[in-house]
Amino acid sequence: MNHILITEQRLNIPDMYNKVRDPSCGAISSFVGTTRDLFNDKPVVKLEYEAYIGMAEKALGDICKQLRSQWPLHHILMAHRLGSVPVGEESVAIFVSSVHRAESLAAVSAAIDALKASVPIWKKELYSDGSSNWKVNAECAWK
Amino acid sequence: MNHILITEQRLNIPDMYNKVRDPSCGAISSFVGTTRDLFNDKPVVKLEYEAYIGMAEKALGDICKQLRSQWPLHHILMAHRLGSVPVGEESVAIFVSSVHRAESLAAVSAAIDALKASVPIWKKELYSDGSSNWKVNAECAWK
Amino acid sequence: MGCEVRVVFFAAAKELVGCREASLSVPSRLSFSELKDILLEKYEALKILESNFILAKNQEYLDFEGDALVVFKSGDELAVIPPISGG
Amino acid sequence: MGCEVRVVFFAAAKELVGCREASLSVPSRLSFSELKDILLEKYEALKILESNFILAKNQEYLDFEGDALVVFKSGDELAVIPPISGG
Repeated sequence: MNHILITEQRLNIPDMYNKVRDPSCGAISSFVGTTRDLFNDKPVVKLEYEAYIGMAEKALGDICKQLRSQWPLHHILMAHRLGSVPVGEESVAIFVSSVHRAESLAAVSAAIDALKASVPIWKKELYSDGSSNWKVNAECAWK
Repeated sequence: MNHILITEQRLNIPDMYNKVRDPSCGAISSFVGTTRDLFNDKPVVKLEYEAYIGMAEKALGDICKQLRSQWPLHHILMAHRLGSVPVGEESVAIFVSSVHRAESLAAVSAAIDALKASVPIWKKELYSDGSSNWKVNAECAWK
Repeated sequence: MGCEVRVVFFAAAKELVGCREASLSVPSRLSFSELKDILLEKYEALKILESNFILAKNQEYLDFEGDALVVFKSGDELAVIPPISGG
Repeated sequence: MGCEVRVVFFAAAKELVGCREASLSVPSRLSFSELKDILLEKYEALKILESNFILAKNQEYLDFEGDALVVFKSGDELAVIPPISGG
């Protein structure tokens, strides 16, 4: 099963782990991204995420399809938080279960790379000096 | 910090995630191994893990040292459960936090490979037909 | 022949233009560069993005590397997509 | 000169020998192959493992690929280590 979640709620990491577990699987791999307190030594006071929600959900689904065409995977969960995310809290979470470890480890890494390159979500950092900055992923092909 | 844990208690996955989180880190990657219900189509009723505990703890510490010599990592947690592990429960867990994702993703994969190749822990599978089998890792250099 | 499409703006584009969505009249067939020109003419503030935005029609990215033909029908949704930063 | 070491058995080795630990007299200097021979002579059941075990002294693996010299002192711990299956 693919679980796609875009939400303003705090991401419930233990719940996501439980969603991908299965007795047929020996491996659960994950990547979780949290908001950092510094950007190039500038203290970050707040982060805000915005999304083109319908297209983002579609793009995440396309990533799941792409992953399954490359590896035998059981459950895939991809979640992104929107709105204001306090420093230290989770902004993105990817969980993948599989029979053996190689495929879920590879799929998690490919999934976060693909998300950063193609899913229409934007992050704005607000700094302690009052300035702010719409971030741009290195993976983005148009920048 | 390195967290090394060898225990007969059920592995507390959410707790392990919380141990490696840090506001200075943007990335937490993990691998969790769970016991499967089948081995080559033979139903598994029970799994038992045994360890040379003192040497296993030392070997896990050596793996952490090796990982830190290769990548800039913040916290590393490596945990293995011993004794009887019911099907579907966690036997091994590795959590790594880092500033950016590349290093924690790489370290998790390297960590589980190294564990399977060098840490003196043994798994015995007990099947529904009464037979049992001491497993051997493909990664083990003497087999 | 032209048609009415809904145009939606995100992130820096939304801040510059001052709204999330608006109505836009477009020819039913035009090239990608012609479409960008129409947007930049109607929404001059987008020029600050210095062409660093791409477009999606009905939630599919439009090819931005060639100068492909774009075909619209009334009611289509066109999105202005600045460089992304999810994950 | 010989010395008394503690030998510990794990997994299949423990099941074959029938105990976790025992005392063993070994020369203070001998080769890895000589050490294996002493173990196989005292604990014949280990022969079922068909040499598929390695050894650790004081929790450090002994080199099993060459036929290196092994040096013991009294009180050392020698572990019989069948092929591993952690993780």
